[in-house]
Amino acid sequence: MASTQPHATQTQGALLRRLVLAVADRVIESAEELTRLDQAIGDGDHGLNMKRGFEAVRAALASDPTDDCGALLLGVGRTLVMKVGGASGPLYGSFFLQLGKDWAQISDRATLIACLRKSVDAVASRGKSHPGQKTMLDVLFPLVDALPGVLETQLPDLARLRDLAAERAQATIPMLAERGRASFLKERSIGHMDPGAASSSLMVTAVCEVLGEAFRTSGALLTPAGDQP
Amino acid sequence: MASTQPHATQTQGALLRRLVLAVADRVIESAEELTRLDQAIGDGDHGLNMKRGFEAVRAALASDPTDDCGALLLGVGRTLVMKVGGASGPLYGSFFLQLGKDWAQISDRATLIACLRKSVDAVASRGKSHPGQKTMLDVLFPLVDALPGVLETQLPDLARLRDLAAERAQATIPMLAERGRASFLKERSIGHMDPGAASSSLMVTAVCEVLGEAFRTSGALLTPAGDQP
Amino acid sequence: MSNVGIVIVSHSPDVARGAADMVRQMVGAAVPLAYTGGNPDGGLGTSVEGILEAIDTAWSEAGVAILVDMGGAETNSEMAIEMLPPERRSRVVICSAPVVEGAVMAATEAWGGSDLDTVRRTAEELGGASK
Amino acid sequence: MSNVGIVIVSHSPDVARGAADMVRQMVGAAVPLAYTGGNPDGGLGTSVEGILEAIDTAWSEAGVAILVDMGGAETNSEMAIEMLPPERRSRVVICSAPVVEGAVMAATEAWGGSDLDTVRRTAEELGGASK
Ligand SMILES: Nc1ncnc2c1ncn2[C@@H]1O[C@H](COP(=O)(O)OP(=O)(O)O)[C@@H](O)[C@H]1O
Ligand SMILES: Nc1ncnc2c1ncn2[C@@H]1O[C@H](COP(=O)(O)OP(=O)(O)O)[C@@H](O)[C@H]1O
Ligand SMILES: [Mg+2]
Ligand SMILES: [Mg+2]
Ligand SMILES: [Mg+2]
Ligand SMILES: [Mg+2]
Repeated sequence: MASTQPHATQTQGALLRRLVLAVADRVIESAEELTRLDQAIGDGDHGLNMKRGFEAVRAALASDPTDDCGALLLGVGRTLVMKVGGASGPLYGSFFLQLGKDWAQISDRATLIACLRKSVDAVASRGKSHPGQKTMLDVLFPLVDALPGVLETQLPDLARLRDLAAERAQATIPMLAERGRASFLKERSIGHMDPGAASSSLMVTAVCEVLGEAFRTSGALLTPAGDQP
Repeated sequence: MASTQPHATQTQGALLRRLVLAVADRVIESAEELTRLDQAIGDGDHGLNMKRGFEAVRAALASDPTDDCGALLLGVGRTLVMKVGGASGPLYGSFFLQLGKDWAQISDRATLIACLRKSVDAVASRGKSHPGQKTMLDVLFPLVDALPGVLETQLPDLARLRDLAAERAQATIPMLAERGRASFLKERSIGHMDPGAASSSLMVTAVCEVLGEAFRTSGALLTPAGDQP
Repeated sequence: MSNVGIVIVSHSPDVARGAADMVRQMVGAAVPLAYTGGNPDGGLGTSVEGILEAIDTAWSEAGVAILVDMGGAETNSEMAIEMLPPERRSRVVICSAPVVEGAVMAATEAWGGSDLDTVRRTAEELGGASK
Repeated sequence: MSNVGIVIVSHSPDVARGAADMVRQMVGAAVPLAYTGGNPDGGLGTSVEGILEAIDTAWSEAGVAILVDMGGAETNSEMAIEMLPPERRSRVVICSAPVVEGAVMAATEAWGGSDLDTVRRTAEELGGASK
């Protein structure tokens, strides 16, 4: 699975592009579902917001054929920040901005995990929030916490990650919202899935699908230095 | 100076009409001055507000030839309430509504004074305010306080009332506003005359002019029961 | 019992309309809602007649909570309430709350079927600090 | 030194415009003022790009105070501030205050030449109770 650096970089850029496009497609095709969730406990725009943002991401990727993963991620972050139009824009945007900024430091699975954790921390500090408040963080944090275990094996158990995301999104249903519009509903926010948790889960699912496919067909590289567990 | 009740009532209705029209004319022709005062320490609409209100009063009086003083005053109050569009509408409106409601109880100068005091109290309770806060109350209260002295003599010293009103309006200049828009300026409200104090003074001046004229030419009656000091 | 109605009173017709849009986005048609802004000529200010109409439009047996922006809007709303028929008067309250944020909070509370007092309290809990 | 600038950020373009009208009525042109509302498509929401433009329009050497209505408006404004050139970043604050009432209060304070901190504090003193 080792490869020369230039090849790795190129493969990586292409893979990252595929990942982002898969996430974009999944979010866009799920817009109505996300909006429906936000109608129940928010202002009903999460699907529209995410669709606007990821359509812009798609357009930006199409017009900029960069292979530089850091630049690509920064571009995704900036586009989401500028185009989403709701709180989720700067939140997801901060994830991608932080990851893009740190990308060059990733040299193995351990640094990959550390950078992803830092990116999730960036979301939390943007939102002045923490897990347990019925937000996207209730998916993102458990996911990052699970990464060391999942990435222990040479072939990561992506199905476990995907299931964990779905399960954590489900677990927001009985929670009481303490951030965002849903918090206005107090007790009445209980019994509904958080829209941001749902979109996070969708995005994780898309990522797992693409990565699983990539592993099966070509032994994709997760990190610039090759794919060292 | 005594007269029969019907004559008194008729004379009274006509006099009241003349008073209200004189007040309306004075306010309308002073709109720019009042607006200028409100521009300095408020939102610059007091002149426009009062003009709108008193133009409507003029129109209402023209279309309703009632001789009933109580009804006439209630009509003025209602019109100001509905048409002024600023805080001054319900404030001045409450004065006229209260006076109209109590008019029938006025039987001599003492009850006249008591009713006027009650009407000024109605303004204060509408505004949740009291004299000393740089408002119209800083003219209205001293005026009512001066009435017993002024009305002691058979021929009231109207010039004294008029001068007192002007002086009390001037005295709002060094005051710090604690009510209305001007209160937003805190210390910077000092050094400017309160627009509502100015309009109150104008209205008192108009009333004094008409009453003075009426006393000189026909010995006008202030109260339904005749004009008993 | 029907949901508490919400009335938005601003000096600016635009603010009143926009705040109502934000309320509708949150609660749809489930809460009786009306708004009024501008003096009787349409300029910045408020109109007792406009407020009376808005109370009528948003009328609910559960009562009506009014959100106002400042000074004159409050005085004119108090005046309007006093001009209501006595049986309605006691079921209308003015919230000491920010007009836009308070309207969204009050409507969200009303949407849940809370009574007038709870709706008012929820809007009033909104200090400047809560966003 | 110039007066502190005021930026109004609302989810609703109408609220933003109307609040700006109310500010202008109080302070005329003496205070740099800009407003923005609506998501990048013009629907209810806020736009970081719109906020950055508004900060630029209302820019003052004395700094800029931003008034926001709720959640996303605040998060997007914080994001916008971080995207400013470093020399501007420290001279922009978001007020924890009601968007409409706070804008009028902040602008009135700015009109008097107060510094950014005083302008912010004046807006933030506005609890829900003060009208
Ligand atoms: N302060 C916050 N911290 C973390 N997540 C948040 C916060 N505020 C909102 N969210 C997330 O964003 C989602 C709503 O996004 P969206 O509807 O697009 O924005 P808005 O709330 O501005 O309409 C919520 O479901 C929640 O997951
Ligand atoms: N609470 C109050 N009590 C007494 N008078 C008040 C009060 N609020 C405002 N006023 C008076 O009303 C005047 C302003 O009237 P106006 O400009 O027509 O209304 P607005 O303040 O709504 O624009 C002030 O100058 C002051 O005299
Ligand atoms: Mg939303
Ligand atoms: Mg939204
Ligand atoms: Mg005024
Ligand atoms: Mg006004």
